Amino acid sequence: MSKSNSFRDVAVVSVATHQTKILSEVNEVQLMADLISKCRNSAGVTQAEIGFTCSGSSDFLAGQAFSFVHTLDSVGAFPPISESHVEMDGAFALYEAWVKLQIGEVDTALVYSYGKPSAGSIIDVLATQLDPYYVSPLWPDCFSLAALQARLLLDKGLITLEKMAEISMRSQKNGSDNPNAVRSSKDVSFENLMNEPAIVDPLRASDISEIADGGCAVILAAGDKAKSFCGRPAWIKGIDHRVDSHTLGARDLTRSPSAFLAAEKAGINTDRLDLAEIHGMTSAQELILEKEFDLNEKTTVNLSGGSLASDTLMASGLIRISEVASRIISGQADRGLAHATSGPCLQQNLVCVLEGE
Amino acid sequence: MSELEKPLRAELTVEYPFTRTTGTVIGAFMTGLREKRLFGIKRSDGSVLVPPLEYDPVSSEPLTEMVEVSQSGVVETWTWIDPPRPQSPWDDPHALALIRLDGSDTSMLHAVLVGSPSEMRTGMRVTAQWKEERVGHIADLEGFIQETEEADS
Amino acid sequence: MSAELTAVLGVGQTKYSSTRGDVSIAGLCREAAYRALEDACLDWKEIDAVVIGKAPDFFEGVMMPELYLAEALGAVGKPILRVHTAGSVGGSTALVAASLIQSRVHEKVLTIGFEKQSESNATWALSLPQPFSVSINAGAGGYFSPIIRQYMSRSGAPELIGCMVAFKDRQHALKNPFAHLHQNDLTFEEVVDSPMLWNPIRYSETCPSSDGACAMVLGNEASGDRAENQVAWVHGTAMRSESNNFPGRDEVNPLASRQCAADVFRQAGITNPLKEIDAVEIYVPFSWYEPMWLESLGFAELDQGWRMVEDGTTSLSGGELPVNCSGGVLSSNPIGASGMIRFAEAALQVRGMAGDHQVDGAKKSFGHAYGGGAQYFAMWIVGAEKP
Amino acid sequence: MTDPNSPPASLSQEVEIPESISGLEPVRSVRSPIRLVYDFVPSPPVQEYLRSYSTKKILGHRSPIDGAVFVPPRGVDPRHGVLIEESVELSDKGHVGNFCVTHLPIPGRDDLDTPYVSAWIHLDGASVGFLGLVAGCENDEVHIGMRVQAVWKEDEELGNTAENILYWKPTGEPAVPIEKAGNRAWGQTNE
Repeated sequence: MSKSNSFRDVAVVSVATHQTKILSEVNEVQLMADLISKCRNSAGVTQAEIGFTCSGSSDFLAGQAFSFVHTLDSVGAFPPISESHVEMDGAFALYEAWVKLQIGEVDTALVYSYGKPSAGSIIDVLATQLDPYYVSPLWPDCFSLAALQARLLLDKGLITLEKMAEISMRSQKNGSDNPNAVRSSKDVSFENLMNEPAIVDPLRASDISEIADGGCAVILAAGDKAKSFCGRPAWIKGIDHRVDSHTLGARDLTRSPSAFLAAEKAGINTDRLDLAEIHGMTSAQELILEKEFDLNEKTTVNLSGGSLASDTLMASGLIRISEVASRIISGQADRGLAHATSGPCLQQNLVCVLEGE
Repeated sequence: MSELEKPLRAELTVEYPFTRTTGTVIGAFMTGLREKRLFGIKRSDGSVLVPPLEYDPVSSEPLTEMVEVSQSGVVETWTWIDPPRPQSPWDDPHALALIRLDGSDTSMLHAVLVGSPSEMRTGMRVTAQWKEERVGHIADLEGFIQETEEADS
Repeated sequence: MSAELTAVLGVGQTKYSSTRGDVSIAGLCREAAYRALEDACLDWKEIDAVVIGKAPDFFEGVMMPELYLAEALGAVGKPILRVHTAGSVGGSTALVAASLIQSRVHEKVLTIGFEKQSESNATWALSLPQPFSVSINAGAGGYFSPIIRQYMSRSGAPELIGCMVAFKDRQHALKNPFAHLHQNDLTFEEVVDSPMLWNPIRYSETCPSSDGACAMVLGNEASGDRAENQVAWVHGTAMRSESNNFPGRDEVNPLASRQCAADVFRQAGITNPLKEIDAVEIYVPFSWYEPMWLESLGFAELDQGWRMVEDGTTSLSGGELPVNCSGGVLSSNPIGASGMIRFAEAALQVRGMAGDHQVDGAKKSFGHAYGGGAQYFAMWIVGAEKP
Repeated sequence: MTDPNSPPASLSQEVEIPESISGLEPVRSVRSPIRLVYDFVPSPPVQEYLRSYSTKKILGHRSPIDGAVFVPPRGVDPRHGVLIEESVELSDKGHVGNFCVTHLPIPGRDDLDTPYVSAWIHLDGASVGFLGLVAGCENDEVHIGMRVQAVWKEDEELGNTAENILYWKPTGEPAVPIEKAGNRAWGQTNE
């Protein structure tokens, strides 16, 4: 987003999230109907009062073409709604809704996304995301690609196995306060983490994200509308996303230039950042991101446990936003950064800066 | 759980025999593989991109000057694959690596065929090993093997 | 606060055909993107963001292909969004791109829709049999044929109206060098005699399966003012969706379609669409959808749309409201691009750049796409003058 | 006007193919098959619906908002986005809301002789239609509003599947008037 422009005040006013190892009691449609209802009820709005709806999901993940058409049932789309869908993480659906609110014709938006990776093999599914001529036919899995990245960082001395274990420990400890965390532990020990064998060399099981089913719904509102829905809205002070080259061999995998650029454009200002929810597939990726965002000790990172504790493909990024927003809404924090990523080795990144009043 | 309460479930298989047309640049690289040759393409600053794309991976400008590169190079980073994914070209555990071929300024993803991770190290020199039957596919390259002393000299 | 005026600065299309065997997926997209950039007299550096749309990823077997295509489309270091709203996606994609300008977030945006259906088989990709469900519905034709039957019964339209639409659109396609189907010797009798697939839908009344891409460069008011070529100004944009198969649903004339049309005409200040719109590009994958949408959109009275087909109103040869002068979806159907082609062709008409299929002096035109079970709608109105 | 068959100016420079392969038949395409396996588990209401077929029962889902009955159960009312928990048993009789005479074979159904009639069956007590095969009469006798009844498999062949219904056959009862047939009927009776 361009700094020369002044943007309309838009805030997250309500969030609802659910993650679990395997979603079995309900399907995605029922899960989202429940989360969307909770979200609307907590803001006190009906679907008729919502000016724009946008969702994110993946046909490949669901194993069904046009899978999002079924999930429209969960919104209750009659009378008809003004609506769009991105085949991206819900964080990007939130970006589209934020853009729509900037036009000024509508004041309220519903955003949601979901994923049920337990239904298939996420590592085979994600292999189809790679260059279809040179890379995808080799079926490299997402964690192996992240392992190539981690080894580069280790070999260059940019991170250590100890630093990675500290990130994993942070995730497991923080996750123990988060009902949506699938992998968490209050008393995880550093020594145990260090002693784990590498499962995708050099990554240990605790270094890679814990795959979970789930979904997230968020309501955005502009200006006075936001204040009427919520005592302390989480205002979006900046939001931006950028992409890097897909060609892994032509990129410096120790960096994520698109994450850096998105943070700069979103105006993160690390001197006034209480918390950050960052989205990485591995502990090593979290370390890359902390460096790209230049986070310091003032900022508490991944209080939820982050995606290492519960990673729901297509929703993890939106969940990072909801985690920051809910802590601002509750008064627990004043200003936070939420981050979403997509693609191999942190190829695409979105940064959203949220602030209470 | 009784049989009656057990949830109904079924395997859903999504299967397609994709045939991808390559265009000139990717087609030439694949033709090279069939002929046991490796090609890259020159970027505007003279550096060489392997495998070649029709466009610059940063500026998006078209690239047209293809050049042959060495079949040997250096492992820039690696991980260990065990077991290989069912659809991958490999049946045995192997390393997956980014390999920078001599004459190339970027690296390509492929396998290094060694018996155990203890035989792998960043910076090791490797050389291409070809399949007998080649059709013009990225897996015509069986993988890379450790370069022998003779090849070094 | 009002929306920033938005202009179509450039349009680019590929030749549509059953197999574009000469290009990669990236090559196909770049052909359309470069044509749009060249039409807009811009290069990659001047583009702020990219919005890409396509139908199910299963068509090409590349999940979220915007990631692989980022550098092919000049997006490195920039924002790229990927839209998927079923068959309406090409239209929705253009509207998301327009929203980036209207909101003043960006000044110049490249938008592109594509499909390379030849990489697999469309019927498979669309009809993955789901476990535990009775598989008896053959593709989109099987879904839409009952709805067409209901329209015929409701309106009392003569049986051959669908064939007239198909014949007209194939004639129009002969004037569009980009169109997939160029059936020079096709006769009306051949359309009528073509095999029945999903009664009442004949083979010749269905769309082909195509490879292709369509791109546009959209810009803000200042870039529209500076453009060397004539631009098209956006007068209205609207999207609507409704659920499927619920009690009381009018499948022939869905409320989402009517409300979407009412919204876009209101924005453009149009009260009599038939008189005020000069050219129409609507999404007609099965011929009967031309009269059905003409009614739903308000170009015709209810149950009377077929009369406009019968009396030649919708023909480029002297009709009052030429519909699908490009040949429409019935002549070219790269699914993910099909909606954007409608939007782009509408822009070409008011720019006076539609070549042999130009409607003389077109000042305002209408672009339309729909998808799902006639559930997803995207529409825009563009004009030669600023709104 | 642009020539669709020549590349845009920016792409007009030809690729230089290295001499060592320039005379050879170039590779023009690559095959890259994809096979993904998913574990498909229907939602609990659909589980209940499928199981009920084994006792020749058809279950619907009644909306708490206005009593509209959906079949098969969707777990939610798609108009309002509210969860539905109440199941109701429906008749195995109904009418043809609409239909399609298909002349094409469809993948995985070699048993179907073309042309065949697929129809939206509106069960008595249901507020929406669901798909079924109509047989037991000539294809051209099928019409909107025609009354039909399920023809079930033999008892010993019944399973937890909607395929227990072989097809829908005409009952010979007077047809439902066209304006009362199909999904549209709901709006008329409730307005």
